[in-house]
Amino acid sequence: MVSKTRKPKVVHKPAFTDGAEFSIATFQLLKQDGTLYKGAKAPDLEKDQALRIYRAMVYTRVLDERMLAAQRQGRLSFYMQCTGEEAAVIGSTAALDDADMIMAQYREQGALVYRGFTTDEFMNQMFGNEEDYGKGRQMPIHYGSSELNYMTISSPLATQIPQATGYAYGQKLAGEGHCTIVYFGEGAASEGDFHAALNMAAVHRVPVIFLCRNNGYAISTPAAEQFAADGVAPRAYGYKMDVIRVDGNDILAMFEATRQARRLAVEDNRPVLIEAMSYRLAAHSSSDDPSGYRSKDEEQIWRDKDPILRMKAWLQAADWWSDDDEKQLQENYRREVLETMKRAQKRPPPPLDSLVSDVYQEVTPELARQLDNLKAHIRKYPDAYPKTAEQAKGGA
Amino acid sequence: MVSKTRKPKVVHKPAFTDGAEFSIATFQLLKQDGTLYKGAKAPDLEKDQALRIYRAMVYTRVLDERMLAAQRQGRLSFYMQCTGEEAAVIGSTAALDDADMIMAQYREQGALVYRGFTTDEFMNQMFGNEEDYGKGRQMPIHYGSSELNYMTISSPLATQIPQATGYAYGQKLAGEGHCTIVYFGEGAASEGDFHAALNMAAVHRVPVIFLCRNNGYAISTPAAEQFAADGVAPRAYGYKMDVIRVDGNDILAMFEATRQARRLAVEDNRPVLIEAMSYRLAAHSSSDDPSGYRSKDEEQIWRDKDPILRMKAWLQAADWWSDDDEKQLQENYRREVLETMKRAQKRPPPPLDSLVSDVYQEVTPELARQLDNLKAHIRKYPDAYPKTAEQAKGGA
Amino acid sequence: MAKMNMLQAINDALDIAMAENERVLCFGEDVGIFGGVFRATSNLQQKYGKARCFNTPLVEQGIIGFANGLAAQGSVAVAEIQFADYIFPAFDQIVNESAKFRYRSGNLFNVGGLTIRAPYGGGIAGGLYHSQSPEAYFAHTPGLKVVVPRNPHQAKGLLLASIHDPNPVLFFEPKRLYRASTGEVPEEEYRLPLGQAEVVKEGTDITLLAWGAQMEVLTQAVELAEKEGISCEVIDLRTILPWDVETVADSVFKTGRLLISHEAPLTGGFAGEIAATIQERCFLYLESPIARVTGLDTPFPLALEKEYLPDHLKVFEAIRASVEF
Amino acid sequence: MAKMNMLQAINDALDIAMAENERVLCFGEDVGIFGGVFRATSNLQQKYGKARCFNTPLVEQGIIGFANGLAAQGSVAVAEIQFADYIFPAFDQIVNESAKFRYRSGNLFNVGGLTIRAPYGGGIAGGLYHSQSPEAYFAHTPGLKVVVPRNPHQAKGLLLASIHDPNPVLFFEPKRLYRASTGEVPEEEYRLPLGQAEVVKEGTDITLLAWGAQMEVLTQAVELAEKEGISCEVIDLRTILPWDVETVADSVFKTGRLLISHEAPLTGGFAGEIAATIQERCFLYLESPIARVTGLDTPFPLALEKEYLPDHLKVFEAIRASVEF
Ligand SMILES: Cc1ncc(C[n+]2csc(CCOP(=O)(O)OP(=O)(O)O)c2C)c(N)n1
Ligand SMILES: Cc1ncc(C[n+]2csc(CCOP(=O)(O)OP(=O)(O)O)c2C)c(N)n1
Ligand SMILES: [Mg+2]
Ligand SMILES: [Mg+2]
Repeated sequence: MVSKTRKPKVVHKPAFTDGAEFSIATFQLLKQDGTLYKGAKAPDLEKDQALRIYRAMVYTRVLDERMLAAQRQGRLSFYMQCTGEEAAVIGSTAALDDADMIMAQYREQGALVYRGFTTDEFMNQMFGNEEDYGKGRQMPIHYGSSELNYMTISSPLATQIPQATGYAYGQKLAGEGHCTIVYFGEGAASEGDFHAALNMAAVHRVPVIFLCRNNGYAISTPAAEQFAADGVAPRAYGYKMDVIRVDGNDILAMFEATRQARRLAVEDNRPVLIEAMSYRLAAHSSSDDPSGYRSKDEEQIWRDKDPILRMKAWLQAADWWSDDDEKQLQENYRREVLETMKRAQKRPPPPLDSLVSDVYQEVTPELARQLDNLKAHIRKYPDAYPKTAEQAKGGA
Repeated sequence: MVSKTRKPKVVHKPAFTDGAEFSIATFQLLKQDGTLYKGAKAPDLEKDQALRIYRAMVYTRVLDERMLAAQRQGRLSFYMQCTGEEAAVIGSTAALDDADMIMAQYREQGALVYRGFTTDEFMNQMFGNEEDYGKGRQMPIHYGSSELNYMTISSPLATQIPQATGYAYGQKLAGEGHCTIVYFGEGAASEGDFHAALNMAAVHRVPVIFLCRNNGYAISTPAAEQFAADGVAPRAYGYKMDVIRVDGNDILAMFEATRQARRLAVEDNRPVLIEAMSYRLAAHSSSDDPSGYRSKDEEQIWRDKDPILRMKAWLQAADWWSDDDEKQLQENYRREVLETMKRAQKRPPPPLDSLVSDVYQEVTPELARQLDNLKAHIRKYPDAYPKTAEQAKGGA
Repeated sequence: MAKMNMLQAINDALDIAMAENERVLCFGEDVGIFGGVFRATSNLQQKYGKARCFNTPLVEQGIIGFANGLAAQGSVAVAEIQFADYIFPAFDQIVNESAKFRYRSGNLFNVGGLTIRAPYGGGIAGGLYHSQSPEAYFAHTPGLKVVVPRNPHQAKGLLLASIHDPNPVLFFEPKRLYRASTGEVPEEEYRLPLGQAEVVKEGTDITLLAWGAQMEVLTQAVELAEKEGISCEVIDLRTILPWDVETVADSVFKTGRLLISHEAPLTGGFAGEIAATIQERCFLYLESPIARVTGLDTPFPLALEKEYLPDHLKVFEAIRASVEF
Repeated sequence: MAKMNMLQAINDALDIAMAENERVLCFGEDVGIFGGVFRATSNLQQKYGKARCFNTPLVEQGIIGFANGLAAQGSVAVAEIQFADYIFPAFDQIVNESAKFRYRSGNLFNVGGLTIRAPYGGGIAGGLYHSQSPEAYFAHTPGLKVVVPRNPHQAKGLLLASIHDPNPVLFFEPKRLYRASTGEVPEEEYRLPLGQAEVVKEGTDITLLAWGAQMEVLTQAVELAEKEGISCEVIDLRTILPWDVETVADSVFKTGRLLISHEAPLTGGFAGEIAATIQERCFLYLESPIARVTGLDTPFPLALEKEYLPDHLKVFEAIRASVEF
């Protein structure tokens, strides 16, 4: 139906357009050398918060390096790095209220770091031990924290995007001024769930920020085989949603864009799409080897745009950070990660009963029966089930 | 990944846009009084084809009126009218090659009429008799014709859209210069399948024309509760797909836009989205009553834009059509529809064996067994299954 | 008590739930001002406002994705899928998300507040896509509850229980009974237990088990059977997942025979699960094979719907065959 | 003959099919230059070009929608879903479209050229979303064929048969055997029949039935059982839908006992269908209840995967219980 408020323009010669002329500019503030672009204005960022952000970035990098190494050593089954995308993730999270909900894809450990997830908490999840909140049920890196308002990661891609729209709708009704940010890759944005989520958010005016990490690849598939358009941003036009494209390696631009997006979302109930342009510097996951599908040269271009070095240069220009601080920080983090890893690895697995709990709020009679049978079986063959043989003894 | 061919524009102040400034104009040629807009050029349309189009439009209107009446009389279980959208459907189909594939939603009987589906064929489907190509398995109006390259209608909305992309990909590989047109409503365009279809078509450069009939409603849901954007057209920007918005009640504009779209699709492998702006003048279906969700006034606005009257005025201005012709045509069609309906209603239902055929290419042993059991059962209770009792006698 | 048809009973349940708790929301295609294509949500938008009862865009995966998020946030989401045949675009959100939300997070998060309503079943000349009974697709999914009512009284009590249940519930409504089934329904709130089958008639020779609209068919078959002196025990399973093995097994211990009937195709239907479980539990008590009377292993037809459906005559014949085995 | 692992056998089958018929296309997420995350499509793009072997955007419903259209057009579409756990967004396109395409059109149109490949199953520390065995979800859908191979030889022959079969086929590949299972495989083209189970070992005391990776588990259990003097007949069902009732029933007529094992959860799993059918067909021959050894009725776990899985010890215990009943 033709909108009633605006008289549609009419033409009498057929004109096709693919929208290419509406190309979306990229918002940047910070140069790689730590100085601002001409005409750029740094956001209000207190020293404390700036350092909180920076430390989270460095911690994330250290964690990623150490855990990949641990995976290579066979200590861990699987890992995924955020390397290269720390500013996109942490810059955006830092612009939110800590009570806002985060619904992430899987490469956003930086957001958790920023919110204060402890090394112990990371390790317990990755080693699926008895202290893992997720009770050892999901693969490494599927973190979650109700305390930190970070929804537990789910592997099926894009499912969290319409969920974020629904979550934010609930926040709007609750009227407490909170919003939801939802992270996803440019690959996941091809899923039908993405389309549903943006459309519903725009129609129902929901306080949600859609943050697309466009890192150039979905596993081996380059963005050019994912979509023909200039990135994901132009899709917002299709839903009449505010959109901004940001240099994802620019911590200041990410922070400022998200801060303003949050205001639109929370104060005006205008959902916003942010496309953070970056690059997945590491392999897709510890199971992947990118040498088969992209060049070292291409990687180098992006290594030269390292978001952490960029922020460090800015901090140093402001005299907020020294090389000594850096050395100290790195060392502390490395040590902390290694020591905590060792402790976490030694913790026992989750209890046998956790096999059947949380399927429903209460364990059903049928599940109780299945657990009993299992325990009896394990008692018969304790050697075959070394993780749980001891516990099964306790059984009926 | 940033496109390599075009240097992205960069800005240093955050700018959000919702694309509203890129409003899409509507292409129109023909005024309601049958004259052309200033500056408009009529497409090359020979008298023969113009009359073929017009007759198809009139036939469609007559069929719809008669069949709705038949439904009201209890002769038919269900019906859906195309009323008001005849130009959008027939104008676009007429611009294609008859060998191009049509994948429709359900309200595009006009396309079949134009291609030469006979009254008998319509009736056999609607009455689900033994001559129905679909063997009486689907509700009325789920037509299909392999001879006329019209894919059998499927009720689940939007599923045909990605199928059209795949079909057209096959046509492209076959290299015979054919394309696929896929029709759908503005409501169905909310489905995830729509998003997948357009994106894949653009990435793989597939000769497909996406024709959205924006008729203002999806059952009771007005377009304003379906999407916040200015129609469906701006979504094409998100996929870098050529798009044009057309006055769907303007037969000449629909024809010309589709003709050009077909050229883009077939010659340049550029998929195209056409948004035909129109209005569903009738109820959603024979089960619906629109008085609960829209006003008579609104309906009247669109009744005044009747696409058939508009084309008739144009034909008469060209001296290709007279009031006598009109009277004759209407009478003939009415008679034909009524007489054919009576015959079709009397034809017996599809054979009992058709219950289990076409599930697989061959009837499986298990299905043969189930059919045998059924026949034995019917033989026991012939009175309870009057349609098939006679046939069951033939059984083992 | 008031005389209601099933639609009125459902509407009444939704009304009560929304009145009682402002966090209860109802939404789906056409459920707003129009009240849904079957009018199950009539007047709810008028009464509770557009924020709590509203139309969604036409996208089932979005409706359930949205509902999952809303429920995770703590709202009570009652989502309508217009026909059960159209629930499949939301299959991933239901089977991979709703069902596993609590488990995968170790109970940090859950979508217990979610209820999905959908009209199901045949007998209305709907053909392939307005007739399906998809309960078995969901019954293979731990974490979900699946509920089907047989009449207005059950519909109200089970729907209220589903809305209040702290787990995601699929509530399939037998649409051919929407207006056809009427009965006395208490006006106040009440809840019927989930996970419990109901013995609706006692008997000694054979146990007949079904749910939803198929219960009516059993009743007609029982009339025929009892005329021949066969005493039937009739059970309404009511909750398909998790199902009440005890009640069914106890009955079969007594009768020694079991017949299960549903409209969905035979192969992979939920009757298979029940038969497999009961043959194990009641092996030494069974006097004849467990019988299944179901739809054919084909898509749902139209012209020959009557031939396809597991009607009372087919059930009656199967009862006889079982007793005479 | 050549020694191949299962991935090589699958790759070989695809290669043969593409070489033989230029209308055969392979596509899916990362299947292009990369050859798929498991490398099942290695070198196919290099050999047959980007038009015939290509990456798709990341959208399963689109992949299968596209594949349905392509098959309807007359192409032979071999679509890969990266993990069976991610097939659910395509559920509607498979269950409402692929399965019903021929039937609803009265055979005017069909998507018989469609084959969907997907790695399934546990044992690789994949947790909830890289371990599922969804065959039963599809086995309730007339119109589909569902095939699962147990080793490289079977994989090649069954995949070639699936590609050539004039019906849509879901081909689930046991990913934990991709590299672990090796064997002699003929280099030329050959096809193994769909819809036919295979008796892989004869025996007299009990029939053991499974498919895919679970066949290995049966073999281990049989070793234990035969040491105790229990003679086992072992059947690989191979095609889950439509399944070979005759071969299974014939075996049970002989042995009087049946055990079925699969990784998927018990409730609603395909073992239920088999048990229900066989208890009816072989009622008077059964000497003990039909046993099911399956995953628990929970999502797939990670840390306690070993405890969850129906391993050879659980199968062995169930054999013993059945024989001692
Ligand atoms: C529904 C679904 N399909 C496929 C996968 C397998 N998969 C995991 S990650 C991935 C690529 C995602 O790419 P993108 O969204 O760009 O995120 P990135 O990894 O680049 O951060 C794929 C295909 C999945 N997890 N879920
Ligand atoms: C997947 C699916 N969901 C819901 C329906 C029920 N339904 C049939 S038509 C319709 C409205 C379609 O509106 P639109 O696409 O705008 O087409 P129009 O009827 O206006 O031509 C709905 C919701 C369906 N057929 N399929
Ligand atoms: Mg990416
Ligand atoms: Mg419409």
